[in-house]
Amino acid sequence: MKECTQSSSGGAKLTEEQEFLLRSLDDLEKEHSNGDLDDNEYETLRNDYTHRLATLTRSLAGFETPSPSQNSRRYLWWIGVIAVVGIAAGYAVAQSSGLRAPGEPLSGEIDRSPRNRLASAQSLFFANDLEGARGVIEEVLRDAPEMTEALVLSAQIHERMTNPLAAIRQLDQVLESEPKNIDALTLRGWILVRIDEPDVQIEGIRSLDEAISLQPVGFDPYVFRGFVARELENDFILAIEMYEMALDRDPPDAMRAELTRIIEEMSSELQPTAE
Amino acid sequence: MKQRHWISWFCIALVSSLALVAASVADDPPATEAERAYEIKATMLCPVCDGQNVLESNAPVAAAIRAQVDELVSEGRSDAEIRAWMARQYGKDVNANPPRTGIGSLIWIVPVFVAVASTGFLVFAFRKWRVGRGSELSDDDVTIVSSLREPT
Amino acid sequence: MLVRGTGSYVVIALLGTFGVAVGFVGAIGGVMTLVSSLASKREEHHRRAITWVFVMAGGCVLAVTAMEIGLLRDDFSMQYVAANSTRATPVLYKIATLWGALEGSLLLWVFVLSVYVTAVSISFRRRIEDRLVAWALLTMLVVCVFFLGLLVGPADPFGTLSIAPIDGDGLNPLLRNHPLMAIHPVMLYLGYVGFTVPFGFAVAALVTGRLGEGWLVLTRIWTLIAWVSLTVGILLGAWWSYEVLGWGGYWAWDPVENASFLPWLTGTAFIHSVIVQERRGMLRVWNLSLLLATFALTIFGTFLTRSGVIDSVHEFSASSLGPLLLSFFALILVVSVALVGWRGDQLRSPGSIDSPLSREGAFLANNLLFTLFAFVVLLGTVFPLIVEAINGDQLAVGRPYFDRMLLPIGVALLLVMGIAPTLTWRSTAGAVLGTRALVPAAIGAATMVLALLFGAEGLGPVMGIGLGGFVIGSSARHLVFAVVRNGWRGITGRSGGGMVAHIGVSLLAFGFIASTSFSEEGEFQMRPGDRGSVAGHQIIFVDIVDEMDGLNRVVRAQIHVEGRGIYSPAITQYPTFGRPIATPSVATSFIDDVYLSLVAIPEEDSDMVVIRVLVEPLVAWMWVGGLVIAGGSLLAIVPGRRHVRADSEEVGV
Amino acid sequence: MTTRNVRTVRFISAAMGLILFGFVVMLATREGGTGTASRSPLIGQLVPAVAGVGLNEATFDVDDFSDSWVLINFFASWCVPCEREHPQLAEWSRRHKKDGVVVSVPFGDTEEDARAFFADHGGDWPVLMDGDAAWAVAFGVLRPPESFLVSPGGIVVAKWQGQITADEVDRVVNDLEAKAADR
Repeated sequence: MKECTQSSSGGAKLTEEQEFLLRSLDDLEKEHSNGDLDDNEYETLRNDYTHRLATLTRSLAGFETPSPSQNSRRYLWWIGVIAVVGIAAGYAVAQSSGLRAPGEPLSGEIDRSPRNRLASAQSLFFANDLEGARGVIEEVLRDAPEMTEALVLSAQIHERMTNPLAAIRQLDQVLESEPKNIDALTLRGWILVRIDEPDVQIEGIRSLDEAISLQPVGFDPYVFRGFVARELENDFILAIEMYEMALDRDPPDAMRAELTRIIEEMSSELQPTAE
Repeated sequence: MKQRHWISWFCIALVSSLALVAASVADDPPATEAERAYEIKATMLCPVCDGQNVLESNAPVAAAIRAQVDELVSEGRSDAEIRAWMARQYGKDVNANPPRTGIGSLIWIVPVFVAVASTGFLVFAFRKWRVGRGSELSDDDVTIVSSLREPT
Repeated sequence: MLVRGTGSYVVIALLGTFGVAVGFVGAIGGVMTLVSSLASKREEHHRRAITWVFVMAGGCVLAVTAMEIGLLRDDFSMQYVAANSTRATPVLYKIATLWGALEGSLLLWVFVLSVYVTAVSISFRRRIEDRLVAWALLTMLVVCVFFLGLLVGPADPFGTLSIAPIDGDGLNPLLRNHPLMAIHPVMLYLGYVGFTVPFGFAVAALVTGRLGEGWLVLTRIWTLIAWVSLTVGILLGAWWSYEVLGWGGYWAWDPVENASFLPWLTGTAFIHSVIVQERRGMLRVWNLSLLLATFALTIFGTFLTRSGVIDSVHEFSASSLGPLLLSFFALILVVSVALVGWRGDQLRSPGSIDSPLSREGAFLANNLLFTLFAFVVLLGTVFPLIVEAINGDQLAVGRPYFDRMLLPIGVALLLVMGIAPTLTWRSTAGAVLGTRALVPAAIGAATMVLALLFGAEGLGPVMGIGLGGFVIGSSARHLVFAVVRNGWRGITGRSGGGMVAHIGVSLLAFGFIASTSFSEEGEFQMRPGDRGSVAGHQIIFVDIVDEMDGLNRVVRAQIHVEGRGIYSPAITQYPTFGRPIATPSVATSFIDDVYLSLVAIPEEDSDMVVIRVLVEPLVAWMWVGGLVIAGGSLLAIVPGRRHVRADSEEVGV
Repeated sequence: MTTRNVRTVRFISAAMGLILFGFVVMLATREGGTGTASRSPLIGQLVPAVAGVGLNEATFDVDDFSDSWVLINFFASWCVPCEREHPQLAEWSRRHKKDGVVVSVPFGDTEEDARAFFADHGGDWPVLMDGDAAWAVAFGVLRPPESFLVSPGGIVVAKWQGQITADEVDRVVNDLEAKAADR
């Protein structure tokens, strides 16, 4: 063997190949007896090695495969197809995974988040598209049934669509999880006081008072409470106090004018009695 | 015997696909503001700390970005707007996700292209290799080999 | 300031310089001997190179010893010691400071390289007259010359200071607060450097034109040793990040992490595809290219970490080594490409494949996937550089990219890994596959159902877990049959050990998937006595300890994790280091880890702390999986060695 | 072997070689990662809103200083260069008693520490807490110290990363004033 190694490189190569095949056969038998190979595998591999070894030993120099003459145009066609498919797939992946610039459409999960949809429901509501707002908010509530802001907005929509019962139910749901939710307390009170039933109205006033006791930053509860004080309780002093509190809280100009007018009216009515 | 295998395979396939469907249904996209902010912070790199993201880094600038992301999210800005704002302030390399357009999109396209092309190449190679020499074992082979192996 | 630096101490630095010089001379001597005897075809002179190898190894041992003595004896007249160690550093970290900074890490590199080259010389001493072995040794020695050359000139670790400071500056605090830092780089280097050996043999095979399978058998064990070291090194690095960095993760797709991962990927591809070549004689060009690429990637990684080209957490301070390492990298590329181009025509393999549905088909798929994986990682790492070179844009490529691109590849790899052991060589009939894969597939499906019951969700994670179960099933099936037939020796050998390693990979995959997909976190502002809860774990903030440790202010929070005990994450303000460093504390169990870290250093005299609590399920299984992989690889090595030794004796006779 | 095969192998290795060559050239020609230079999209823009109550209880609004120079300095008590540049800020503030004001904004720092820092090092100019880090992000501050010079009229004209000196700032001030005089 040593002699062979030292002979020409081609000979060395063949010898090495032969050595390797012999070694592989030994290995194979060891592995088979170890149980690493099952009988089937062992047999196929042994036959294969044996055949290769025999072929080599017979020194059949040209065991190369006759390379099948390929139609080179068809070959190119295939390459083209693969390239096109590859680039298209790559482009698709880039489009679905890459970072988007602002303003690009299809901003993925973001626009579908309940919070975002709630915002669009709010804008629809303020634009007085009650049907549209209700459609959106119902979708939001289906995905996030516990979301308090959504519940409150939904109640607002119901109230505007003169369905006070549904509104109250949803507000109660909010208050169950967040007993100090000012918006819910205010709206609940406001709905209740307008139902012509003394007990219910008292409950409504209690609700409004609770909202005010939390010292909200918005003006709504004060306006409502003032309204109640003036129209239901005839308590002008409390009404004026409430309206003034509302004025302190930066209401829109139209309301400011209206409130100032009412306050003046009430004070002028009060004055004679006071004197 | 064979019949029973088909039944077992059918059961396995059924159970697996049901499990996978259940798994993908249970997975929901970020819903709350906190989850959105978390996503943004996790995919934004801290500009001074070499590869750590804003969520994990305790560098002051990361804290600043975190606070601002929370702020912007609660203002109702979209993810894309927030990312664009941070990229304007700190450079495009605060975004850990490469863009999908322009030259940056190559990083998505090239690997997919390579994958498709190399799979295609392998399919060709298989076809070529298959036309290999027949390797039926003859008795002659066995005698040659056994004579070779005897000395060792 | 105390002046010291004359007298006995400076001797140590001199000793080190001398050692490096001896090593350098030894390497050059070996190269020259081999070149001259190869050129003059005098095989009997090859043997002389071994003597030079011993000289080189002796020099390297001397240099490392000198450095360690300097570190242990606080010899601050040595620049390296003064810059990277302090008197107060504990002994373990003093020893580890050897590889804590640039010059020392290169010294360790050279030391490991010399150990490998010596081991190769000894184990091949009987075959040294073979031109293949001589060329392999020559290649390795050229690599030695390059690295020793770095130590002689541009990265001299034994520079001295004329005035020795009283105390040194100390290491970056991140590098000296966990014992893993002492082992992780050593394992990593054992892996990195170990690939020099198969690289040497690959070059030798190409140069001598002996492209048959002989050289493969010779390098099998070396490749496996390098591979298992690299695997363990990478995992220890991940573990270290997890235990120390404080963000609860272990892998950030940082350029330097990628640099260590790339050779692992190509190396893994190689140890699989090499089996195809051994069995079927195919893929010769491919296997050689994989080895050449693996080595080139280790040098590329070294270049990335030590040149400052890419910003990274793990980067050594930018140095002048960049151009040198880059030139060496270019040299390797030129040599590799030229050799493959030159010998390419002779690399045509005699083997053939009968059916894609066969063991060799699975190995091919495995290789395709691993190469793709490596390509994606490489592209992601260097893409910002490419874009910047083209249009000056600054882009970043981070986790979202790697997650999106690598997840499908990883899932496909698991699938192939599960199917492969049930396939036979040459071709597999559908019925056979149907029988063999049935139980593993059932186990996989059961794992998925189990995962769902435990609250897993998401298509990718659940599919990954199911495939992990499938892999375990098919590997275990293979092992059970082997053991039934052959007793406990059934789990040894390349296939037995390989199957054990595959089980380890599945465990690792479970840990990885669960901890990345199902972790929960919470952040609490707490005063002593406050409670918090994350993912069903109650934590109670018991007390705060605010103390000075030397000049450092250490704030330690004592936190009771219900059912686990008291843990104390800390945060330290080092006066010499800008922002405070948090040291997390982890309550580990096989079900989940409760990871506690302090977010910011509390104001003085305040007992309010901000605690980040992360609950990560199954993380511990990643480390267990790593251990199993290492064990499996060792099982694969042990009998293999016996074979080779028997063979070489046989050939020697 | 067929010549066709030889050609294929040579062709593929030549192509690989070319790609790798380009890659190495790219790496070789890249400058080392020196970090982010002082590129700021803010220069030439209107100064972002900076207003609030300072640590010394005085209110400050950058809009009220539209006829003087404003030097906005982001600092931290733990940052050494900040400590070193502090006397320079004082010096600049002294020079520009009439036509300029320094504003310090702690970045990555607590109010208490910032207060202590000013108690130790002096300085009578406004120090504003950047509550939710809105200003730091608006100015794109990376690490302290960072300073921004706002010209009369409220345009950001310069940005410095790292320690500054009064002279350095004044060079820009004088330059711009000279230009304005020319016009």
